[in-house]
Amino acid sequence: MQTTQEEILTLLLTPLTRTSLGFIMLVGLLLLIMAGGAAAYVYQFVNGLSVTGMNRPVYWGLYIVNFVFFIGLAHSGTFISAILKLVGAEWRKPLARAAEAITVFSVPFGAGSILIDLGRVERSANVFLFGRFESPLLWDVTSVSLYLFSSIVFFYLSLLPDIARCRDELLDVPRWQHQMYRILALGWKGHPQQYRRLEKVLSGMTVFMSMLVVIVHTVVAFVFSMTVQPGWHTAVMGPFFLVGAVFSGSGAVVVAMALLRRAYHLEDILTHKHFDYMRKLLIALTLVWFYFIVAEHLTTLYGQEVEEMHIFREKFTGAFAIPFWTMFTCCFVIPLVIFLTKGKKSIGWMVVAGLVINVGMWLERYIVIVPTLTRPRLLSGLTTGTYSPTWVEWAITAACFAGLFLLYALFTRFFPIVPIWERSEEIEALLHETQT
Amino acid sequence: MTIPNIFTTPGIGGIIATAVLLCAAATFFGLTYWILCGGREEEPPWERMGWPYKSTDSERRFQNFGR
Amino acid sequence: MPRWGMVIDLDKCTGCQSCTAACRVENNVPFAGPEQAELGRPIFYNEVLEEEIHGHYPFLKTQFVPRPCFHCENPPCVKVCPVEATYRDKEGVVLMDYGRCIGCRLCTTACPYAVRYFNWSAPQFPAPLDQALNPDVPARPKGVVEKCTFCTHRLRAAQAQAEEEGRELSDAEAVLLPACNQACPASARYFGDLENPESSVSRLSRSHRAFRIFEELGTEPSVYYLKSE
Amino acid sequence: MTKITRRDFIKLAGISAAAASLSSCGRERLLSIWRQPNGPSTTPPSKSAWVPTVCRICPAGCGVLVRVVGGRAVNVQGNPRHPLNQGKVCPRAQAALQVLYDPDRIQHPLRRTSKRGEGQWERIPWEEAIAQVARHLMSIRQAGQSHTLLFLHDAPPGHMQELIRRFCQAYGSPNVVAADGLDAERLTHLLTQGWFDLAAHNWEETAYVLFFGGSFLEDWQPQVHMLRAYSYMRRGRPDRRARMVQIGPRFSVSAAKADEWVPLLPGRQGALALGMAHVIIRERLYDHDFVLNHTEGFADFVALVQEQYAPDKVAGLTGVPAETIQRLAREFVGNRPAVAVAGRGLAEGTNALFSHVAVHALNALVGSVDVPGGVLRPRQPPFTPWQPAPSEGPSQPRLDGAGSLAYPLAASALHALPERILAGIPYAPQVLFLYEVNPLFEGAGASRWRDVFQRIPFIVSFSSFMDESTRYADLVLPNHTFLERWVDGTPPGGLGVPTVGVGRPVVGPLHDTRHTGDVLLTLARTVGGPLPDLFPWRDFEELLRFRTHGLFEAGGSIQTDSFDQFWRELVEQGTWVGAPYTFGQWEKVFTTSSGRFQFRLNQLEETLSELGVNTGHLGLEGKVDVLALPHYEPPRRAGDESEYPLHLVPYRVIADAGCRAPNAPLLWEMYGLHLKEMWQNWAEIHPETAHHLGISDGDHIWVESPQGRVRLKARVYEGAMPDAVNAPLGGGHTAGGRWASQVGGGNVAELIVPQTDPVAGTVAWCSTRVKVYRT
Repeated sequence: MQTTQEEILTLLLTPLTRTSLGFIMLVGLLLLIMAGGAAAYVYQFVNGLSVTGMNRPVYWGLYIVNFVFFIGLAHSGTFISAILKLVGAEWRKPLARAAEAITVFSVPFGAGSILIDLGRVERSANVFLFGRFESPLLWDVTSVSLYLFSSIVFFYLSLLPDIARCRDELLDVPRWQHQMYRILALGWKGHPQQYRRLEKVLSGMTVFMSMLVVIVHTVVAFVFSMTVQPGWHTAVMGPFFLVGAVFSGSGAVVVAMALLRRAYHLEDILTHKHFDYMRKLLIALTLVWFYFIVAEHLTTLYGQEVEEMHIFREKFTGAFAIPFWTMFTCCFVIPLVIFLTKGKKSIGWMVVAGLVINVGMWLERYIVIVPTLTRPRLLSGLTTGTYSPTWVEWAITAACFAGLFLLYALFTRFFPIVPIWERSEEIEALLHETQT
Repeated sequence: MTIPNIFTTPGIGGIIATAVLLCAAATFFGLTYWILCGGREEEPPWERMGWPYKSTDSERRFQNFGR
Repeated sequence: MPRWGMVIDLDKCTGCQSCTAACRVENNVPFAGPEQAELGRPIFYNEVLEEEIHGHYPFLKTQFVPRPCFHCENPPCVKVCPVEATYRDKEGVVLMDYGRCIGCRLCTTACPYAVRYFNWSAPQFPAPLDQALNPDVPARPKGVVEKCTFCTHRLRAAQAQAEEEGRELSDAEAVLLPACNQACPASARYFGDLENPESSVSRLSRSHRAFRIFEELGTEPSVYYLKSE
Repeated sequence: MTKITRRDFIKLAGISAAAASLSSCGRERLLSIWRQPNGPSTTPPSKSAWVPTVCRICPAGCGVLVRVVGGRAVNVQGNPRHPLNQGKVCPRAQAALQVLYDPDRIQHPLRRTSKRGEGQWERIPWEEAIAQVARHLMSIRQAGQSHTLLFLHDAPPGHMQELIRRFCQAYGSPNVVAADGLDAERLTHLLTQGWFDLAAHNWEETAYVLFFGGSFLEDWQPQVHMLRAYSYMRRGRPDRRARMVQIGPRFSVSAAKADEWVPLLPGRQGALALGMAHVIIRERLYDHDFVLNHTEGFADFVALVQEQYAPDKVAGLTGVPAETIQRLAREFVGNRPAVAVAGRGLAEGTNALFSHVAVHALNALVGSVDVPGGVLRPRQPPFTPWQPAPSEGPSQPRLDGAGSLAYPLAASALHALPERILAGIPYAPQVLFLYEVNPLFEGAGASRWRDVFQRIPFIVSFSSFMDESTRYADLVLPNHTFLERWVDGTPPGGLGVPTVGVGRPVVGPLHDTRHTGDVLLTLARTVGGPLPDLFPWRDFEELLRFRTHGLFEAGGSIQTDSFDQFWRELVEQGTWVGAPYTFGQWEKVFTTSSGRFQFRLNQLEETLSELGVNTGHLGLEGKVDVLALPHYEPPRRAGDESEYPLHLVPYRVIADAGCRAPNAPLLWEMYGLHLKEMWQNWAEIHPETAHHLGISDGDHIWVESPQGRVRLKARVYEGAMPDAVNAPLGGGHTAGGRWASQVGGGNVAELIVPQTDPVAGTVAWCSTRVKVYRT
């Protein structure tokens, strides 16, 4: 049965008015983890990176893995809202904000991971003072910060009318919260003209954002593929990273959807239908991912180039066999099985799939980065060529994830996680009639 | 200053990055302002941006879908 | 404008590691200590690599390969440095600017020869060991990358002196300029100007025994090796 | 053009950024003395002086130049003037700075305040310390017990050694025991050629070298000279590339660099050499002229060799295929000048002397004695002779039994001491002096020296480091490190030409330490008796001036009018070189009674009969008739084969500087190039053996001998013989400094069962059997 605007409105706005005990505990826990991470970082800053498991030749470790992973995760939002909007998939609408939120909140931790990895973070300004554009790192700096910037704006604009709505509807919330709404609403009046312009800008930005998504993650891949190192120096890196990104992103969206649905009783808004769309989308992505991994490794295997094969063997049968095959199972086998069987009916299973995919994708980043580093072309007997992260790295990693969750939780607590205005027939109609 | 130098000279890269971000900032600010201006040409600019913050019943009526 | 290069005769090399030691003393390279060494973090601008022992007992063969930085003409490390903390100076020596390096370690991962080292922690010279530090070479802070400099400080000094005396730096002077060359008991190492066809390095680099490591990568190393035969 | 402006741009940037970095972490201020704002490109060279001196870390005594800036020694390089190393140095010399500036050095005299070895000390003034020693010496002397002074030293050839000898002689003690284990080679030359010294080699001309035993590129005297010789023989002479064969138990660096590696268990060199001799003689390939004109006892030798050492039989004894023996023999005579060299390392077993003799016999066969490219007799520098110190009172036997029934021909038998002292034979030592020696660590079966020390009432150590032995001393009179003191050195072996290195203090003493030479001179003056007259010199420098006067008279490389001028020049150049080597001075080369090369070792026979020693008494298997000929004396092995199936092969790596630089991190960080080990002692095991024992690379294992067991890191290594375990001496300190004691793995010397060569008195490093098992 079709629920009325009233019900939907109350449904969406009530969560913003009360704080459950569970929520407070969650926030507390996340803050605790983050505090741990912060402590670990201070320790690292004082003693230098020697407190990590990194060494020669494994000059990069978890931090860079996290960087790539978070940036990848970020692509969910833009993909769902921007690209699907381009292809006019209407079903995306209620999902859009949940997804974009992931983007906005995970990019900062991606960028942050780089800073954490720096040997002399206090000199990071040098990147602007003396930046050389020849360095892939600078392409990263530019594209990632631009990406962060524009996705925030994109997110904020699409949020604007609903903030105004909160400002006007939620009069019994604490004063500071209401003040916040008032300020953020920028005096939005919901004038038809405003709606029209908003629509224009948003659809304009979707195009821009879609391109940016492609660029950003390709550039992230370039950091590796621009070097001549075996296992990295391949053109497939860019596209593969991109697909991987969207893949893990979409997985994350499923999880987010399910959580919100449960937490804020959005059963009627985020329906099985939506999950089914996501399922179909994910099936496609799983297959594309498989296609890429085969393409990449078959090329290596067939070419039999000595140095490349060292890495290849390390991955398939050597020191990295376990993470590699776990990664393969998590990214391909398990998800596909779930999507084709249990996933059809059960949201629970979809969540499982979503989580497993992200575990798998995190492992993939690890598998891409570390093995190549452990086996440099010119072997030195004095190097162990092994890498085992220390508690410092794990603590900081945990803190990054905690931070992501925290921001997300806080956001959902104070803002409607499902767009209201985009759903209201009046505005639809209004926009429609004025266009004709 | 040749083309390659643009890529290899320290500083220029930083300038490019900064420029890109500033342009983006300007554009985004412009767009936002333009949106908010929608149908409010009569109001003074700062009010279009929502200063001072206040909400009036008139707008609420429009938004309340005949509540 | 000279282009400095090195030639190392693998047939002469006796694997005595005098070069390694001399380099560490000359360049204030800190020792790592057992724990850090265990983790693979010691710094050797000039490490004596050993080819994996091949053949079957008792007919075994191996080879010792002293490995400085190769100071490539087309250095992958310089390309990727975001702040030009590493650069190839006008005489072809790839150097570091410790004051600017942000420690992103993109260069260390980009170098196919793994000759670039990172200061994982602040170098330690427990007093009075710090008294032995070479005044001509800056001590590195923690968190920056460092590498073989072809003993550029010695090079500058020699050039400055030659200039004072109003002459060019002679090949004879250049050959033993870097600390590693000077120490090498087997006289297996040569240093000099590759641009000058008369210099010993360029003559040797044209010998039929000469080869460079990973030519195929197109990095154009300035260090040539002479194979046994 | 843009590039240059860019450089300037960078400098500015560098400074600002460095400033930031400075403020950021205080730790870096540690380095602030030499902090430069920018990369190497902008650092100005500093004004500095290069002070010549002699490297005293190993006995070779290379000439070095030490760079001094503002009173700091900051660099060490070879002294181009010194003929031994000609401007080159080995890693050990590079460690000199870390010896000088070692934070764990002993900084002032110490007196023990707790039980021995517990490490409780009190600082005492020098005068008091010396007075205490003097009191002891005087009281002993008055009791007519002068001979109970035992002076252990490993002083390299030079005037510290001379002074120590002279001091003891004058004081009246025969017990100066030197620790360098090279007497087997010296004795070989004594018996065959009539002089007691290491041989020099004319590598410049050598075309073929057989290295028996030790690793010539890692453990040789003098090392740098050998390294230079190697590259010269390989590439120094266009179209005359020398061929080298390393015969020994380990695929060492030398074996890797040689043209061929012939695996051979220690103690079997003699057999192989004689097998080759057999082939050479049978095929009449030997140098007839030389044999005819310059040797004696050849006939007996031929008879013995022909009868006993046919290649097939030798193949049985050595495990080296008969074909290989024949091929090597033919190569040896085919590429003259060819030299056979017995290792100066730890290669020896209980048959050290006879192995050396057999190997040296090969040189005689091909006439490679005192010919270009052959074995030379080093000429000694013409120092001003000092009148001999008459030792008063009845002459007493030596504690170590050298020159007595026990070790007829030995000069000193360090490793025989513990046994004899513990048994109280022939008498109990009352005072022990330790100079540059650390028996508690380096001695065979090291820990048993602890009991020896307990038996000695008064122990004085002159060590600069609180090493294992010094910890057991009662009194420590720390020596200067060699960069702080007057030093001299005459290279052991190596060059034919007389060579002297002299060095002045490079930097002022860092701590309240004293030149042991000065201390001994002070003691001599204090102890009284004949000593003050025998030691008229104020200090060691004066002593050097006195002795080097002879060099001035001889002229050589420094020609001056006055001695003062000469001395100034000598100190300025750091080295003196005598007249070039002249070949064919047979009266100098063969100082035997016959004036020929002795195939028949008359002197051995005579000595034995004088002392009335029968071969059985010495535990020699050689029958009386063959005893005095180069023959194969089967090595005695400690440990029952069934229980201890493997042979222990200890060896030294080039980065092992022994007790003179135990605490140099520089060296420990390049300790095991071959095995890629740093800061770690290891044991090499052949893959198959390891497989049988279920040991895999990197495991921690116990290596156990009848003497004891130590824990080592197992390294599965193709280059180990299947029935041998190779392990380096050097690591495993429990004292000596923070870095020395951080090196992992036990002390391999603990495993060595102290057996000695019955004639030469040298310790048999390689005659111990072991078993190996996982921890």
